[in-house]
Amino acid sequence: MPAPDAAKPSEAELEDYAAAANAWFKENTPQDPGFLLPLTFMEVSTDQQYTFLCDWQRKVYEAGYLGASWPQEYGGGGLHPDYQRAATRAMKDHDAPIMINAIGIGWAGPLLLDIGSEEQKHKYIRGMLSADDIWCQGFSEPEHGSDLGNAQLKAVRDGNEYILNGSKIWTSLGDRAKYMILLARTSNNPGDSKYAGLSFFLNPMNIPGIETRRIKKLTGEYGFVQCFFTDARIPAEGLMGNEGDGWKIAMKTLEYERGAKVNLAGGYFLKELDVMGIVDLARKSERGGKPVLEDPVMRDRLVEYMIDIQAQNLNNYRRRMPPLVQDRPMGLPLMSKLARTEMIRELTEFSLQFQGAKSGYYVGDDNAIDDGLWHRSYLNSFSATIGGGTSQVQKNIVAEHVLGLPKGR
Amino acid sequence: MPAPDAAKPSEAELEDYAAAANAWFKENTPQDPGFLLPLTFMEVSTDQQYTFLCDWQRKVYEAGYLGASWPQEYGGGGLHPDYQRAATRAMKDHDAPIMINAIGIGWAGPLLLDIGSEEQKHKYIRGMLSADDIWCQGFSEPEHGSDLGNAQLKAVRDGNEYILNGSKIWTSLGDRAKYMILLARTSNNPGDSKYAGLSFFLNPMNIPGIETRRIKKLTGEYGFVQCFFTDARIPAEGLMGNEGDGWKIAMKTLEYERGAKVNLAGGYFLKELDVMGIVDLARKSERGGKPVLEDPVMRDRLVEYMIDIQAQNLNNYRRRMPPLVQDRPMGLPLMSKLARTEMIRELTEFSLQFQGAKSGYYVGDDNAIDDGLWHRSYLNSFSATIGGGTSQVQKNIVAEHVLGLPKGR
Amino acid sequence: MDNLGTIGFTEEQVELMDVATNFCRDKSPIDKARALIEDDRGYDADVWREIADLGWLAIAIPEEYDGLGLSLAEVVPIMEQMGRRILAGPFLSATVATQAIVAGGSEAQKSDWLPKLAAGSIATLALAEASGDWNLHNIDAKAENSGNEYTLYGIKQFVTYARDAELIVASVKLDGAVRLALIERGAIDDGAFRREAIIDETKRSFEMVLDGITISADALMDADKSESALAHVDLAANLLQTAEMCGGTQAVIDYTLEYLKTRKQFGKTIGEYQALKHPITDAYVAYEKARSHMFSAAHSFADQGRGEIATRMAKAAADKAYSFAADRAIQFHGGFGFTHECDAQLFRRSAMWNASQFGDAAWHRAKLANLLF
Amino acid sequence: MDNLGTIGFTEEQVELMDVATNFCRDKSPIDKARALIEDDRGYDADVWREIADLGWLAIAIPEEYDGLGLSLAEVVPIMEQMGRRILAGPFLSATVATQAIVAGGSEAQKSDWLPKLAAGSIATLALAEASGDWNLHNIDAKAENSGNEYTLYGIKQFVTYARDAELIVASVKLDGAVRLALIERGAIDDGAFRREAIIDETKRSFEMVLDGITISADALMDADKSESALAHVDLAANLLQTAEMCGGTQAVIDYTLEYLKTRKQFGKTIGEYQALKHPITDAYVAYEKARSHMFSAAHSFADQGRGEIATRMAKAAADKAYSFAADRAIQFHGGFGFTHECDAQLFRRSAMWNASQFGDAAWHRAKLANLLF
Repeated sequence: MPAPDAAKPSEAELEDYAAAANAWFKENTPQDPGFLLPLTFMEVSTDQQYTFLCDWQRKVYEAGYLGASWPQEYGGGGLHPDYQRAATRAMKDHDAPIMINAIGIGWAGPLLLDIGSEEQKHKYIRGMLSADDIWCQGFSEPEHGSDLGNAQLKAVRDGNEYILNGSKIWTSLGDRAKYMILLARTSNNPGDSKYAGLSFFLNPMNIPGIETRRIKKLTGEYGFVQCFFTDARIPAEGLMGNEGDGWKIAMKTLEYERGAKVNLAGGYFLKELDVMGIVDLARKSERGGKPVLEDPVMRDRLVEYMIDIQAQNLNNYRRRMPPLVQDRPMGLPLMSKLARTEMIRELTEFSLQFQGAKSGYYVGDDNAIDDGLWHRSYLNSFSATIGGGTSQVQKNIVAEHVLGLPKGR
Repeated sequence: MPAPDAAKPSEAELEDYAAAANAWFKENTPQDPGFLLPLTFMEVSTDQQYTFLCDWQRKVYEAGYLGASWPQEYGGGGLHPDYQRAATRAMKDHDAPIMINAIGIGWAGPLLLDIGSEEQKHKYIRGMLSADDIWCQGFSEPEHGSDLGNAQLKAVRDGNEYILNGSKIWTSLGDRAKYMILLARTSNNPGDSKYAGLSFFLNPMNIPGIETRRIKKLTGEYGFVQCFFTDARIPAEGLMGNEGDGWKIAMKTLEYERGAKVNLAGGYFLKELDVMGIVDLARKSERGGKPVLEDPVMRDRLVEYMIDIQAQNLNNYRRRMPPLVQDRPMGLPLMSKLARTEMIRELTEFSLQFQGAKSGYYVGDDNAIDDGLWHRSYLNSFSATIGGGTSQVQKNIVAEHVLGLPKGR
Repeated sequence: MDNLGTIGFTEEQVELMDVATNFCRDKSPIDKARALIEDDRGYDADVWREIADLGWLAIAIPEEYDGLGLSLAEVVPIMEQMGRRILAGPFLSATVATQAIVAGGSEAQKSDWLPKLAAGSIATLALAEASGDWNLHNIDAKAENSGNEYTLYGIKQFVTYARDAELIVASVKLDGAVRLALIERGAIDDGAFRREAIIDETKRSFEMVLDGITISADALMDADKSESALAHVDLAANLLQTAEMCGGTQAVIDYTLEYLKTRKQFGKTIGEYQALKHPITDAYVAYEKARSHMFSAAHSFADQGRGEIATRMAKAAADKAYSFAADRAIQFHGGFGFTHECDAQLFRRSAMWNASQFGDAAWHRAKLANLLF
Repeated sequence: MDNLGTIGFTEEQVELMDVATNFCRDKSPIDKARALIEDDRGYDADVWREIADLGWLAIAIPEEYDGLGLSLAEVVPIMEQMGRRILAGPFLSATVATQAIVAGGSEAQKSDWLPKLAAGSIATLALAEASGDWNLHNIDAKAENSGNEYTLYGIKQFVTYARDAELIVASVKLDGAVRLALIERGAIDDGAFRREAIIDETKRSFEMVLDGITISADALMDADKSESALAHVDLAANLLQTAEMCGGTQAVIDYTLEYLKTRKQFGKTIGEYQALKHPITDAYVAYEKARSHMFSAAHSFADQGRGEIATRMAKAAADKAYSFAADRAIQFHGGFGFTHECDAQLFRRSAMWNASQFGDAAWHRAKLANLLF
C-alpha cells in the first residue's frame, strides 16, 4: 500500500502542517470566477469550467496538498495519511473548488496502487494528480441502467489488442478524459453467470473508433456523455487482472469510492448541498407578502425536515457506535444513500414553495432567488435518487439484506 | 324478476306514499336505546343489539316498508320498485337503525328470486324480510384471505346429502344465523382452474358438525365469527345451479351487493361515517388550549381532506357522465373503494390529533369525545382497507384493468 | 357544506372537447413543441391564427362584442388539451386578460377592445411584482395624474407574451386603490421589456418597466370595477391553469405508462414492479380527483361563492396531482429521466410554473380555510 | 445550528441495555402481557419488586438519597426494552414523578420521599385536566390556605397507576402560580379515583377528584421550584415515552416481518410484494431515525437548551415512526390484523396513548419552531 513506511506524525508536527495548509488555502483559494463553479465532478459543462478546475487541481498538487500520502516514486508526497487528511480538511474549510479528476484519484489510482504493475503505476499516477491525465468511468450501459452486471460492451482479443464494440453512458468528463476504466464482456458462455464474462480495462480514449455524445441534463446543462465504441482497438496490457475478473475488480473500485482508501489521494469531488441553507432561504423569502418563517404551515414542515436532517446526521455518528447498533449493524450504512438522497429531493422541492411567484424564475435570471440554486438542486437531486441504484432498488437492498425479506421473483 | 307486472306510480301516488312512509318513520324510528347501535350489520356484538335490530326490521317489514317491491306470493308487497326506493329514502332521512338481515335481503334474496326454485322462494323469502331467518355468508377462508377463488372447504356428495369439512371466516352473524350462503369445493381435478371445482350452497347452520367461534375485533368488540365444518351433512337440494357453478353464482351475488338489485328488498345495512362530521369535531375540539379550527397547521390539513372528500363526491357524479370519462370509463368506478376507504382511514387517524390529551380516552369512558367514535372508526376503518380486497390488491386492479400495466409474476 | 361546487357539463363543452382533442394533437406533436423551445417567439403564429379563426378567443366574450356569449366553462376543455399537448402560445394570457375587460371594462373599453380580442389580437396581464406576492393588491406600481393623462411607474414581472401583445392590462395604485390600466403595446418601445428566464421553457415571459408610460384617463378602469375585475381575473387564471395542469398530468402519466410497459430491467417489464406500478396508480387516482374538481370549477365558476371555493380546490388538487405525477415520471424513467431529452422534465417544469403563478396548493388551501370554516 | 443534540453513550447505559433486554424478554412474554390486560391491577407485583431490587428506580436519584446517582440517560435503555416487550407497570410514572422531587423538592421532601421511591414505592403524576391541554400551566385545580394546611380542589385526569401509588404529585394553582403538591395516597379514600377507559389496554389510568384533600404546608413545593420541576417533568416524560415508543416500533416491525416472511398468498410469500416490502422498509428507516434521536435526547438531556430541542425532536420522530409502523402492521396482517388476537393493535394503541400524553408530533414541532427559528 501507498507510503507504507511513512511515519505517523506527532500532534505538533500535524498541527504545523495543518496550519501551513490552512494558510495556503486561505491565500490561494480562488474567488468567484464570475461563472458557475460545478459542485460535483459530474457537472462540468463548459470549457471554462473544465480548464479552471484542471488548473486548480494542478496548483493544489504542486503545492503538495494532493496525493501527499501517495508513494513518492510515482509522484505522491510519501507522507503519512494523516497529513493528507489535514490538507483535505483545509480544502473543505476554505470551501475550495472540487478536485476534478475524481475517477483518476478516487477510483483508478487506488486500484493501480493496489493491483497495478510497477510500469502502470509509473505511467499513470503522476498524471492523475497533476490533472494532466483526466480519467473517466465506463460501467453503465444504455440498456441496463440499474443492472451493471449485465454490461454487454464486447471486448474481443486479437493478438496483443482487444477490439471493442458497444456503448457506455453516464460517463462524466467522457468527452475530455484521456483514459477510462472500462467494464467489458470478454466471454458470453450460455451456462455462465452474467458476471463471469466481465473483464476490466484501462482504456485510452483518444483512439479511432471511440466517439462521444454529450448528454443534456434535465436542468438544461451538461456533464455526462455517451461513448460509442466501434471496432476500437486498445492494447491488451490495459487488461487488469485476468479475463473474467471484471466484476470483482469493479466492485473493488466501488469500495474505494465509499471506503477509506479514497482519502489517500485526498481532495473532494462533490460539494453537498448545504441542507441547513434552507433555513436562511426561509428567513429571507416571502410568500403572500409574509416571511416564510412566520407562516405556521411552512414552519411546521420546515421543522419536519430539520428533524429528518438531524436524524441522518445522528445516524452517521451512531453507525460507528457498535453498542447502539447491535440488532442490525448494517441497517444504518445501507439506508443512508436512500434516506439522504430522497430527503434532498423532497427538501429542494419543498423549498420552491418559499418563493411565491418568484419560483417561476430559473437559473439565468437576475430575479431568481440564489441564482436558481434551489430549482437546479431539485432537478439535479434525481441524479442521486436514480444514479448508483435507484431508490427503489435501494429499498430492496435494505429490505433483503437488513430485514431479511425474500427477493421478489 | 320481482313484481314484474307492478305498475309505475304517478308522481302524486308516489308523493302520497312517501309522505306516509315519512310519517311512519318519524313516528316509529326508535330513540337512543341507551346502548350502542351498530352502524353496520358487521358490528352486531351483543344479544341486546341483535334482538333490538331483529325487532326493528320485523316492525319495518310489517309496516310494509321492507320488501315492498318483492313479489306478494313470497311475502313481498308486490309494488313497483319506486315505492321501496321512497321507503328506503325515508329510513335514511330519519337516520333509522340499519336492517340487520343484510345477507338475506341483500344477497341471498335477490339470488333466489333470480335463479331459485318456486319451492325455495316460498321457503326462504318471507323469513328473510321478517328477520325470523337471519342469513350469513361463507366465502372467505382463513388461509386465503384475498384469494376467494381458492376456497378449500370440501363438499362431498353422499346420496342426497353433501358432507362438509373445512372452515369459513369473517362471517357476520354466523353464530346467530339460520342459513348461510356457502362457497365450497366439490371437485379438485389437477388440470382444472381453481374456479372450476367451486359450488354454491344454501346451508342450514343449526345442524351437527357446524361450530362457530366469535372473533374479537381490534376494537375490542365482536361482529364476525369463524365457522368450523366437521362432517356436517346438508341436504343436496341446497346446491344452487350445478356443481362447478359456484364461482359464477358467487360473483352474481357480489353484483347484487354493489348493483341496483339490492334496492329491491329495501333498507340499508351500513351507516357510513359522516366524514363532514370531522369539521364539527374540529370546531368543538381544543388542542394546546386553542380551538383546533384556529390552529393553522390543523386547518391546512383539514382543508386537504375537504378537497379530497369533495373530489370523491364529484367522482361519484362524474362517473355517470360519459362525456367526462371518455378516456378511461372504468377508472372512477374501480378506484372508488380504494380512494374512499384509504381516505377514511387517514381522516379518522388524523382526527385523533384534534383531541389533545383527551385522545387517550377510548370507547366506554364518559370523558371520551363523541363516546370514542373517532378511535373506533379509525380502528374499524381497516375492515374496509383489508376486507373485500386489500388496498394493495385494489391498486393492482386499477393498475392492470384501467392503466393496462402488466400483472406481476 | 352547501357552498361546495357541483358538477355538470354543456353540449358546447363536449363538442369543444372533441374538436380541441384532435386539433391540439395534430398541431402540437411533441417534437414541434420542443422545436418551439428554441424559437424566440416560442409559438407558431399560424396555429394562433387558426385558433382565432376557430373562434376560441371569442368564446367567453358577450355576443354584442362579436363574442360567442358562452362562458369560461367552455374554454376549459380547450385549455386542458393545450396543456396535454404542450401547445405553446398566449391562449391563457389572452383569454384571462380579455376577461379583465369583460368583467371591469367601461362600455367604451369593451367596444374598443373586445371585438379585436375576439378576432385574435393578443392581450396579456401585468400584475406581479418583485415581492412575488400572490395577493394582487400588494403592489408598488402607481399611476400619477397629469392633466387628463396618467403617467405610470413601477416594474412588472411575468408579463407573458408581452412582446406580441397589442394590449397589456397592468395593475397600478392610484389614491391607495388598485386600478387596472389598459396599455396599448404600440405606445411602448421594446426597451421596456426584458425576456425572463423562467422554469417552463415552452412559455415566454417578460419583465416590464412601466416608468414613463402615459395613458389617457379613459384607459384607466374605475376603482370599484378594477376591484371586481381583479378578483375575477385571479380566479379565471386559476381555473384555466387547472385545466392546463390536468391536461399535463394526464399526458405525463400516459407517457410514463408507455415506458413502464416497454422498458425491461432484471429480465422483467418494469411495470410489473409494484414499486413503480402503485405510485403511478396513486398519481392516476390523484389526477382523476383533480379532473373532477376541474369540471366542478368550470361548472360552478359563475356561481356566487361556490365558484371561488370550487376553483381554489381545483387549483390545489391539480397542483398536488401534477407535481407528484411529473416528479415520479422523472424518477421512473431512470437514467433517461435525468436527460433533457425525456419529456418528463417538460411536464415537471410546467407544473412548477403553474404553481408559481396565481398561487400554489398551500396558498389556496389557506384561502379555502377562511372560506370553509 | 449549534443547539442541536449530540450523540454518545455511557458504559452504564450499555450494561443496562443488555440486562434490560434479557429481563424484559424473560419477564414479559406476549401472552403474559395479554393476560395482564384482564388483570385489575394490570401488572405483576412480583416483577415490580424485582425491578426495584435491580435498583432501576434508584438510577436517576442522587446517592445521598440512596440513589445510584446516574441520570435519565441510563433509564432510557430500560424503558426502551419495556416498550419493546410491553412490560406493564408504573415504571415510567414512578420514574418521572420521582424526578419532580429530584428537580423541585425541598431538602425535607427529598429525604422523606426519595429513599422510599428508590426502594420501590410507587409515585405518580396528577397534571392533566378536562381541557386536555398539553400546556401544563393551563389548569383549574387549586389549593386554598387554611391555617398551616392547604385544601385542594379540582379534577385530574390520566393519573396513571394512582391506586397503587404511595405518592401522587399533583399540580394546583395558588395565587395564580402553579404549585406541585405532594399527596400521600394513604390520606385519600378510594372513592376519589375512577378507573378510566383508555386506548392502551395494557396500562392503568384514573380520574382523581382532589376536592377536600388537605395537605400540610410543607407538602407544597415553592412556586419557583414548582416551575422548574414542571418543565423538567414534562421533558423527562417525553424522553421516556420516546424510549418506550422506539422499543414498541422495533417490536411491531419485527412482528410484521415475521408474518411477511411466512404468510403466503396467490402462491407467493407476501414479503416478496414490494407493496408490502417497501412500506415496511420505510417504517424501519423511520424507526432507526427515531432511535438515533432517542440516544441523542438521552445524551443531551441535561444539556441546557440542547436537551429540550433533542427531546422534542425525539418524541416527534418516535410518534411519526411508531404510528406509521403500527398502522401498516395492522394492514399488512390482512384479516388477522383486524383481530384483537393480532399483536399489531397492541402497538397501535400504545402509539395512540403515547401521542396523547405530553404532546404529539405536531405539538412538539410547533414548540421546536419557536426554539429553532
